[in-house]
Parts: sequence; structure tokens; C-alpha cells
Amino acid sequence: MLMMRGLEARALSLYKQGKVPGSFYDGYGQEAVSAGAAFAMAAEDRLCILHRDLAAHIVRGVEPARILAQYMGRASGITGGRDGNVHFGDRNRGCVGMVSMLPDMMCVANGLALAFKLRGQKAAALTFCGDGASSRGDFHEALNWAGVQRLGVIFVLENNQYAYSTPTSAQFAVDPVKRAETYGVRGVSVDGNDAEAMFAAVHEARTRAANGEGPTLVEAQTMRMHGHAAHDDMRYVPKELVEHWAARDPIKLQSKRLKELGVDLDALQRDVDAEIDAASQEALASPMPDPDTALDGVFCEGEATELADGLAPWSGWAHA
Amino acid sequence: MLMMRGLEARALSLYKQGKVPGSFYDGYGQEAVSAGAAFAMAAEDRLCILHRDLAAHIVRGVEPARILAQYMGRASGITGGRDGNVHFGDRNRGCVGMVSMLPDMMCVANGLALAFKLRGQKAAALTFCGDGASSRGDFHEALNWAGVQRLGVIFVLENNQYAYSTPTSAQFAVDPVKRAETYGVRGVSVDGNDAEAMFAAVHEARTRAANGEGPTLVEAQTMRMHGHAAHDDMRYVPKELVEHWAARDPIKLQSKRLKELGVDLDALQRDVDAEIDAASQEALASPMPDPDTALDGVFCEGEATELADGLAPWSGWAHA
Amino acid sequence: MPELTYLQAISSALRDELRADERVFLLGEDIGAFGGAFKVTHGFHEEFGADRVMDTPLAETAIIGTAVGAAVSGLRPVAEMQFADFIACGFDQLVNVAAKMHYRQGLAVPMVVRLPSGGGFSGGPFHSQNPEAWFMHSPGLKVVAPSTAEDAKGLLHAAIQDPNPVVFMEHKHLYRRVRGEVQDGIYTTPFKARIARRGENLTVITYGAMVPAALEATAELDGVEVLDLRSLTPLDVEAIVDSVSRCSKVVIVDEANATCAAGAQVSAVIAEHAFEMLDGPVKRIATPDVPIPFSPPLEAAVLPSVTRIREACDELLGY
Amino acid sequence: MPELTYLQAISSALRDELRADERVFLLGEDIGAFGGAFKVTHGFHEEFGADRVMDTPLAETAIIGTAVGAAVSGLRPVAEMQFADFIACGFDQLVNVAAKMHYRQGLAVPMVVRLPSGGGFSGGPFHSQNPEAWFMHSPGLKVVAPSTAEDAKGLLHAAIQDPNPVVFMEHKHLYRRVRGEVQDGIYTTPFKARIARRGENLTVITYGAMVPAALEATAELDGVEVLDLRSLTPLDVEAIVDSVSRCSKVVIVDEANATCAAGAQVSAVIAEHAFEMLDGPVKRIATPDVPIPFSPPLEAAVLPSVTRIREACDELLGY
Ligand SMILES: Cc1ncc(C[n+]2csc(CCOP(=O)(O)OP(=O)(O)O)c2C)c(N)n1
Ligand SMILES: Cc1ncc(C[n+]2csc(CCOP(=O)(O)OP(=O)(O)O)c2C)c(N)n1
Ligand SMILES: [Mg+2]
Ligand SMILES: [Mg+2]
Repeated sequence: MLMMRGLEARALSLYKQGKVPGSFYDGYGQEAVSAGAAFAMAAEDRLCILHRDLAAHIVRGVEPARILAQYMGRASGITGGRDGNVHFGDRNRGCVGMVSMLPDMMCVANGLALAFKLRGQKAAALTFCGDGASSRGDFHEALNWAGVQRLGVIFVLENNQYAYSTPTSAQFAVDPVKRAETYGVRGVSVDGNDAEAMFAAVHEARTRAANGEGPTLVEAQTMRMHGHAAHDDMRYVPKELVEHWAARDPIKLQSKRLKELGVDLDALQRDVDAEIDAASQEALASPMPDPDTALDGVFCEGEATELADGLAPWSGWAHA
Repeated sequence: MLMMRGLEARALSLYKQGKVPGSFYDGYGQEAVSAGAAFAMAAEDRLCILHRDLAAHIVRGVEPARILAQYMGRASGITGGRDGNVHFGDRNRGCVGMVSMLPDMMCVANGLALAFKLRGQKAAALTFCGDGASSRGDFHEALNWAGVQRLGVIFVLENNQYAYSTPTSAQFAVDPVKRAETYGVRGVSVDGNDAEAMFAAVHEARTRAANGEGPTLVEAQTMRMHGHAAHDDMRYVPKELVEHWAARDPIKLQSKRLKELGVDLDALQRDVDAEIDAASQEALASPMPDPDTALDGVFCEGEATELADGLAPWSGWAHA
Repeated sequence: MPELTYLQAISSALRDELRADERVFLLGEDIGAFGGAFKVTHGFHEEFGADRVMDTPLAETAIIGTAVGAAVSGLRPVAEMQFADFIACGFDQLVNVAAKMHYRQGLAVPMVVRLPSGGGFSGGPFHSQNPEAWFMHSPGLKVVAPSTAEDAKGLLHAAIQDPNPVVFMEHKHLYRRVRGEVQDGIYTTPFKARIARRGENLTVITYGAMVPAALEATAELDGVEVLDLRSLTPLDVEAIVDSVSRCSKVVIVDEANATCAAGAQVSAVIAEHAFEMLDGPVKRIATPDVPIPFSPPLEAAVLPSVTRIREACDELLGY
Repeated sequence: MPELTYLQAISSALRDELRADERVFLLGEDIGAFGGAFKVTHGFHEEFGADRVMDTPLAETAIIGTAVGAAVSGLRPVAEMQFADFIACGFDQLVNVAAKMHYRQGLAVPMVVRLPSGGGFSGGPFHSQNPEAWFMHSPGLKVVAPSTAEDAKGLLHAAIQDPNPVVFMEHKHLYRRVRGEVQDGIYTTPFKARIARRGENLTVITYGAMVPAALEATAELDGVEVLDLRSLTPLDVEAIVDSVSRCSKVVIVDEANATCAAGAQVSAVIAEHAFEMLDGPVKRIATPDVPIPFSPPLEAAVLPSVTRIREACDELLGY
């Protein structure tokens, strides 16, 4: 979480220096959702990670330098500059890069889970969906299919109160987590700012998924604490709402716990900062992609290589 | 209902004589659904009618001769031969012709209801959706939108146990009517073979819709008693299921009631048969469309004329 | 006459229509109080209220389908996709429901779908597309693509007043870069091509963001005509043939991916109907068949550039 | 060699792949016990079971999206749309998720989408479309369209073995009308054009159902070549230019709606790359830009007919 917050802060400052092209999205204040969820997944699991979920990439083992290079459109970024900042997934870490169209990846995640099922593998797929994206048909088709075929898939509904400027009250009349059971999907709602609660909920869902007990929709209740993207000052969000959630910052919450366990947080922060500094230097030293390669790779020419397993070095399943 | 059954039987025999091009779909055994529902709608209401719902067209006042001509691709059919058998709606009767893609018309029906709302008109829109089509994203987007904007729309979920060869068990894990309330939509389930129950449920839904009390999903439990289309012998349907529902034929059911009320059913049947004979002759006498007109009307050239009201001569709202 | 940007011209057309015709209403994601992702509807919410500048759920299929229902009811919906790319999510409702309705059922569907399109600012594969050819290949849709502020307003008025579904391609890269004098009040621009610059030695046929690029590329060349198509469906075949007949040499420029693009259709029209007037091959400049990459050097390598247009013209002039 | 119908050839390819490669599985509506709307998978359910011949919910978006997920996991999904027309409902997943994945992420998506397409049997506006041009205009998809039983099998094998998403256009009207000798077992047909009949006075360039129509139309004409494209993406530009160079006159035939169709692209390629070889305008025959009407006299009036092809050839031969 610290790494996510630090990396995004760094990326934002690079953005302000004009070093990150396009626009810039972050998950400030929501770090616990993706960190907690990804921690609960094993190396052999598969993930489709969205735009507020950078921590999941980090947990999978994607190197910070490659993430910053990705933001800056450098050759050493995960997509080599082909796709924009958060639109990536490291296929060598079991991740499928998201598309902009939300929440298309829910259907893809079903396919990942279906592959496990058809091969008799005990593993699971995880993806995310925003409160806004829950209004789209793909949400429904994916949940219905997962329910009827009892796929080992976990959908994290990241309810951060807003979809761009649209509050949930204009998005749905009833919280979509309520829909889960009407698809034959287990539905649970957790505090998305509590990393351990997220971990526990997804860990349980993952156990069930891998054991053939079907899909789960985990609602993570949280708040988008920054604007939709860097250009958005989110003046449409009531101040009290921001204050309410600011007091519930996920990193503060987790820091308190760790302190009680005797963890040296200052040292941790120093380590993270040092890693980010190094990553930043490495990324800045990476060249821009060669324009002569712009047309390469529209088609796969050789053998199709499938997704590889993640590193998931801190996974709750690492020793399972 | 008698008229629907008679017309479809006639159309099927015309099909077997090679007079109906393409394929042939009917709603045999489901007549009460569309008859009951359409009776509950007022002339100023709007409908998008599907492929098992011929009775709704009849209730709106579409002439039997034009329906048979439609099946045969004649110039005097509702679409003048441009579209196939059940893909029609008489815009002069407040109906929008369905597209093949199911259940796209649910979104269109929302638009019809939205127009009423924006204009402050007390009226409602009605459309249908099959058990199979409920799996598509349009179902979800339409229900969610109707719920959040509290549109005056009624969706009849025509659960006839099959989608082509696919039984509901392969379509969903939980009956979709259960989803209604998770969208903020009222959900009710009725015996779709009971015309009066259908009427009552839709009548109530229509009252609420017109009064700004929001949308309703009415599940009509019924059975598709014929194959998906004329070519399908539906050998995939267990015999007992067919027998069970055959005993619950909606026309038999209603006939019994009418008999008790002293209605002369034989006379009614004779009237209907005579009307169908006349309609059939008229339709057969209608010419095929002129090939020179094949390219006309891709675009509207003059003023756009909007939907007109239906006749709805027997509507429960005729004297309301 | 006031000078407006391309974006302001679009806003102005929407505002004037909302004021003049109570049947007109707008719907889309974040277009209400927020004023839209590009601020096209900035301030509209205050003037016209939430019913006529309607924030919708994040649901492109429903946006198009709802607009169809409202349109056949006699309203005049103008739907916005936040980016043109997202129309893929409402594709079926547009090409199957809206487009075919009048031919099939004799029922007019007077609606407009606004598609902020095009690349040039590191939008990446999902915020840079030019999908107009999909809609040119979908009978029943009209497709227009203004290149100037004046036409942006005039074509949008015409689109809203048209009794058919019109896909309105507004190029994001022109929003604030292009400005010009724009007539006050409501006026309509016909769905016909316009000669952006007259010439007699070669004609560059193009539309949208490639019009300023073509004008720039050929500014110093001798007698190069630039034909701005403005409307892609209907396509102004007469103007194309006329221009080719006078100039005998043609370069077609398209920002969209090359295969089966608008430019391919223009080329086919010329090869069939103006073959005898041709004094050289029909050259095409377009984005190759590749998703639009994000990183600036890659994006610059694939989008048609002023230089590439210029080189093609030079080459053909020397033919 | 056994004689198979076009439909049997498709079945045979699917069966052979399912037997040879355990990664291959099929998914679609009613393809399991029922054997599919056109009976392409008749008997498969018994041999391969419900997991490998998978009945899906009625959900085209999910069918494509699920196939993508399975493909990147190392499986080889072959998805069926019940009719090609319904691909509009899964359009976004196909053009945005499947098509762009390899370019964006270096992740291959080896999947096939089978699209039973085309008109000629009163299918009406929603069961008769030829949507291949939409996919030719979507970078990252391959598009093939066989016209013979032999190619139907060979191209389908090649499509399933290809590491990319391939749109397989199978023309419904050929299903049982076309038959021919088909090699036993697995063989692949390259994504290249084939000369269906050699000639030197004029070439008819076409694909799919229009190949037999073109052969019939020109059977009695002197020296008319018929080039069967077979693959639309990649398009065999070399074969096109070669054929045009040898014949100097071209008629392009397309069953799809004319504007921005495959035929427009072929014409544009010729106008750019074979202009000097041309001895007359590049003629196009296609369905005009109209939804396909249901009633037989209307449908016959819009689809390209043997007579129309013949007349165009006659006219051009006399040019
Ligand atoms: C299909 C689609 N339509 C529109 C957009 C443009 N868009 C990008 S993010 C966003 C809001 C998403 O809200 P939500 O799903 O709640 O996710 P959040 O950003 O709040 O995490 C919108 C409208 C999109 N990405 N995809
Ligand atoms: C989007 C879409 N996909 C596929 C089809 C082909 N199709 C026509 S009817 C049908 C079954 C529909 O089942 P259901 O919705 O239950 O309606 P029913 O026919 O049983 O009334 C199918 C698959 C279609 N019409 N639309
Ligand atoms: Mg949100
Ligand atoms: Mg059904």
C-alpha cells in the first residue's frame, strides 16, 4: 500500500512535470482494496486489474521501475509504450491488462476461471468493477454466467461512491452487491479501507472458488479521494464526505496495526522511498520506444504463449 | 387469444404450403401472456411486442389480414415485406416493431417511458423479454436505468422454460424475477397461462407506472408448447413437461370461465374462423412488393412522424 | 460574428437547439452538473435543468436504446458518448435498432449520437479511435464530420433537425485548436462536401482533423485543391467526381485505420466513376491497421502527418 | 476423398481439431445436445461432452469475453454466433478486448469466432448480414471467408491453429448448396487468395458466396478470371495486383452493403497499386446500402445476382 501510494505520488509529480503523457488516474485512499485482495491470491491465480488497483500489480511482483516507465510511455514499461498508464497487466505475472471499456474484464475473468475448471485446476481468477461500471451489461452477463456455471471467479465491486462526477444515487437504486445472490453468486460487503478485512473476504472467496464452490462478489466500500483523473478537482463531492473518509485512511489504519505489532514503520517508509527513487531513476533512464517498431505486434507471429504464474511473494497462499 | 391461435394456425398452414418465406415462430400455448398484458394497456400507451406475443398486436387493433400479409411478405403487410413475419409493430397503433436481437427492445421501451415522463404524460410503456434473453446485458442496463430513473415501464418476463433448445437451468441459477427488486423495480410472478391473472398484474403495474410509481417486472410463468420455430420438433423437451402444461392450456382455462358467464363460445369461434378466412383471402390477394421499391425508405425524407395511439378497443383503460 | 472554437461552436449549436425546440434533450455520462468530460455542456445544467441535460448511468447500450425510444416518441435526443471509442458498447442498438427502424417499420428515429473521436494527444488505443467507417457500413445511419467551427455548428443543427439517426463525429484534437467566425443563431450546413481551397493540379480529399493538416501540408504547393467531405453518409459523389475531373490527381487522407475506411470508399468511387479523368494512381494516406499507441513517438509514427501528406502530394505532382 | 457439403466440411474441421488438440473447445448457444441452429455440431455432444461443446447462456458479449479469457489461458476456444448478425451484441469484446490484446500487451488471443452470414433465403434484416468489413476495419482481427468445401475445412483448421483472433465467415447459403471433394484429416489452407478460374481478359475479384455466383455468371464468357480472396485480413494484395496486371479489367463483387465494404478496399488497393495496369474503370457489384429486406422479390432486387455480374462483365469487356 505504501508502495502504491508512493509510486502514484511519484507518477503524479512526473505527470505535473510533463513526463507522463495523456491523463493520469490513481487510487489514492483505496490502496487497501487491491492490496488486500491481491495478497489473498496465489501465484497460479489469474488477475485482471483496474485503474484504481495499482497495489495488485505490485503484489504480483511487477517491478516499480517498469510501472513508472509504463506511465511515461517508455520502452521498458510493461506495454512498451503501446498502451497508456494504468492499462497494463504483466502476462508473466498472471495478469491480463485491462481495456478502457469498463467492466469488460469481468467477462474475461470468467474465461480465465473457465480454463481452470476445464483443466481441473484448483485456482481462481480475480477482477474488479467500479460502482459506475456495474451499470453496464457486461457486469450482468459475467455474473449470470459465473453463477450458472459455478466458475471459480471473484469480482471485487469497488464502490468508491463516484463514477467520474456521477454519484451512486444516479447510478443505481439499490446497491449492486444485493444482486449477487440473484445470480447464484455469493455476495459479501466489506470495509474496503481495511486491508485485513479485504484480505479475509477475498481469501475466503478464493478458497471457495478453488474448491469448486463457485463465484463471489465482494463489495469493497471505499471512497475515491482524488478526482477522477489528474485534471478533475472533484468540486462536485461534498466536503464532509471527503473528510469522513479522510479520517479512515487505509494506510493510517494499517499503520496503527503494524505499529502495535512492533513493525518499524519509519524504516519501512524509508525502504519504500528508496526503492521508488531508484525505480524513478531507472525509468527516467529508459528510452522512449523506437518509432520504427510502431507497427510491430498487431498480430502474434509465432506460437501463442499463455499467461504465466505470478510471483505473489507475499501471497496468503505462498505456502499453502 | 382465439384469434391469435387461429391466425398462427393459419399462418403455419400457409407456411407449410410454402406461402410464408423464411422461418415461422409462434406463441402456441402462451396466448394468455400477450393477450392479458395488452388488454391492460390504454390506447395512449406504447408497446414493443415480441415473437410469441401476437395477441398483443390484435388487441392494439392491427387487422388480421395485414398480419397474414406480413407473414407472407406481401405489400399490404405491416412492413410491406421489408421485415419478416413477427418482426413488426404498427406505428399507428403505438407499437415499435421488434428487432431480432433479444431483448434490445427493453432499452427502447425505457425511452418510450422516458418521453412520457419528460412530457408529464400519465401513460406507460410495455415490452417483453424471454427467459433466455434475460441473460443479455440489455436486460440489465434497461432494468437498472428504469429503476434509478423510476420510469413508467412494464417488462413482462415471459418465462416459457426454454430458449430455443436451452432450458432455464443452463440459462440462470436463480429466476431473474428475483433480480427486479435489486434494481429498485417491483417484481411479481404470475401464472402466464391465466389471462385474467396476467391482466390483473399488468393492470396494476400500468396504474403504478402512469402514476409515477415506477417500473414493474411481471414474470409470466408459461411454457413454449411448440418448437422454437416451425423446423424444430423440440425433442429435447421432456414429454411430461409438455403434458403438464397441455393440461393447463390458457384457452381451455379461459373458455371454462367464459362458459360459466354464459358466453356462446361456439359462436365466438365461428366468428373468429370467419374473420380469419376473410383475412386469409384478403392477404392472399395482396400483391408481393414491387422490386423497384426495394431501396426506398432507408432514410426518412420528410418530417419524422411519431408513434400514434393504439385502438385498444377492448382495453381495460378504454373508459378510464 | 463572434469567433468561437470548434468546441464552443458545438456547445452553441446544442444550446440554441435546446432553447428553440423543447423536444430536444441531451443525455450522456457526466454531461449534467459536471458539464461533460470536455466541458461541451458546461453551464447547461443551470439553464436547462437535469431533465434536458440528463446524466445517465454508465451504460452505452441503454443510452442509445433509450434515445431510440424517445426519438420515436417525438423527442429529439442528442446522446453523447464520453469518447467515440465507447460506441462499441452501444453498437448493436445503433446499427440494428436505430439504423434499420425506418426502412423496416416506416418509423423515423430523429436522434444524434455525438462521438468525440480521434487521436493526437496520447489517448492510447481506447481514446483515439475514428470509428466512422463502421457506421458508413451500417445502412440507415447518416455520418458527418466537421472540420471547422462554422461547420461544427451548422452540421450539428442540421443533424438535430434531421429525421434520421445521425452520427456526429467531433474530433477532440480540433476542440480547442480550431477556431473561426461563426454565425449567430441557428443555421444548417448541408450534408455536402465543400471546397476548402480551390486548385487544379491535384485534389486532396479528406474530412475532419485531416482538413487543417491537408491545408497546412499543401499551403506552399501550386494549385492543390482540398475537398472537405463534411458528410460521409451521404457521401457527396458529385463533388468528388467534379474535383477529380478538374484536378486529375488525387490524394485521399483519412485519420482512421486504412482498411475499409472512408478513404477506401472514396477511392473506390473514383476508380469506378472518375477513372477516365485520372492522371495517376489514387494515393491514400491513413493510419495503418494498428491500434493507436499511447507513447508519443509511436503515436506520431502511425497517425498521418503533415509531412506524409506533403510527400504524397509532391510525389503525385511529379508523376 | 469423400465429398462433403460446405457445412459438413466445417463440421469435419471442428471434429478433427477437437480430436487432435485437447485445448480446443466450442462454445455457443444451442450447440450442445441440440447440435446448433444449423446442425454444424450435430453429434458432437455425444462424442466430446458438454465441457468441450459448451451450451452458453444467451449472451454474446459474455461468449466473446469468456473465449478471450480461455484463449489467453492457453485453450483454443471456437465461439459460434447463432447468426453473424448477433456479433453486433458482442462487438466491443471482439474489437476492443480480443483484437487489441496482442499489440497492447504482447498477449496472444488464439480464438475463432464463427459467423454464419449472408442472405438469399428470406432471413430479413437480422439474419442476412455480411459484417466482415466491420472487422477488416478493426486492427488485430484476421478475417477469412471460404467459398468451397475444401477451403471451408482448410481455412477453419488454419484459423483454429492461428495464434490470433480469427473471424470465420461461413456463408449460410453455401452450407448445403456447395459440395466438393475434401481431403481427410487435418490440413491448413493459407490465408491467401486462390485463382478459382484462370483468365486474361477480365478478372472478377470476390469471396464467399459470390465466388460460385461469379463462376456461373462468367462461365460462357471468354477468358474471365475469378479470383477468390479467401482471406480478407490479411488481404492478398500481391495476388490482386497480379491478377489485375494480367487481366487489366476488374469487376469486384461483394454480397455486403457497398459502402466501405471489402470490395471498396480491394478497389482502393487497385486504384493505388495497379492503376497503370488498368484498362477501364474498376467496377463494383455489391448490395446497395440497405438493410436486407425479407420478402423474396425485394431481397432478390438488392442482392448481387448472376445476371448483374454478367452484365457488368459484358459492359467492361466491351469498354
Ligand atoms: C464503457 C465505458 N464508458 C465510459 C467510460 C469512461 N469512464 C472512465 S472511468 C469512468 C467512471 C468509472 O466509474 P467507476 O466504475 O465507479 O470506477 P471508478 O473510476 O470510480 O473507480 C468513466 C465513465 C469507460 N471507461 N468505459
Ligand atoms: C441477441 C440474440 N442472440 C441470439 C438470438 C437467436 N435466438 C432467437 S430466439 C432465441 C431464444 C430466445 O429465448 P427466450 O428469450 O427464452 O425467448 P422464447 O423464444 O423462448 O420466447 C435465440 C437464441 C437472438 N434472437 N438474439
Ligand atoms: Mg466509482
Ligand atoms: Mg424462452
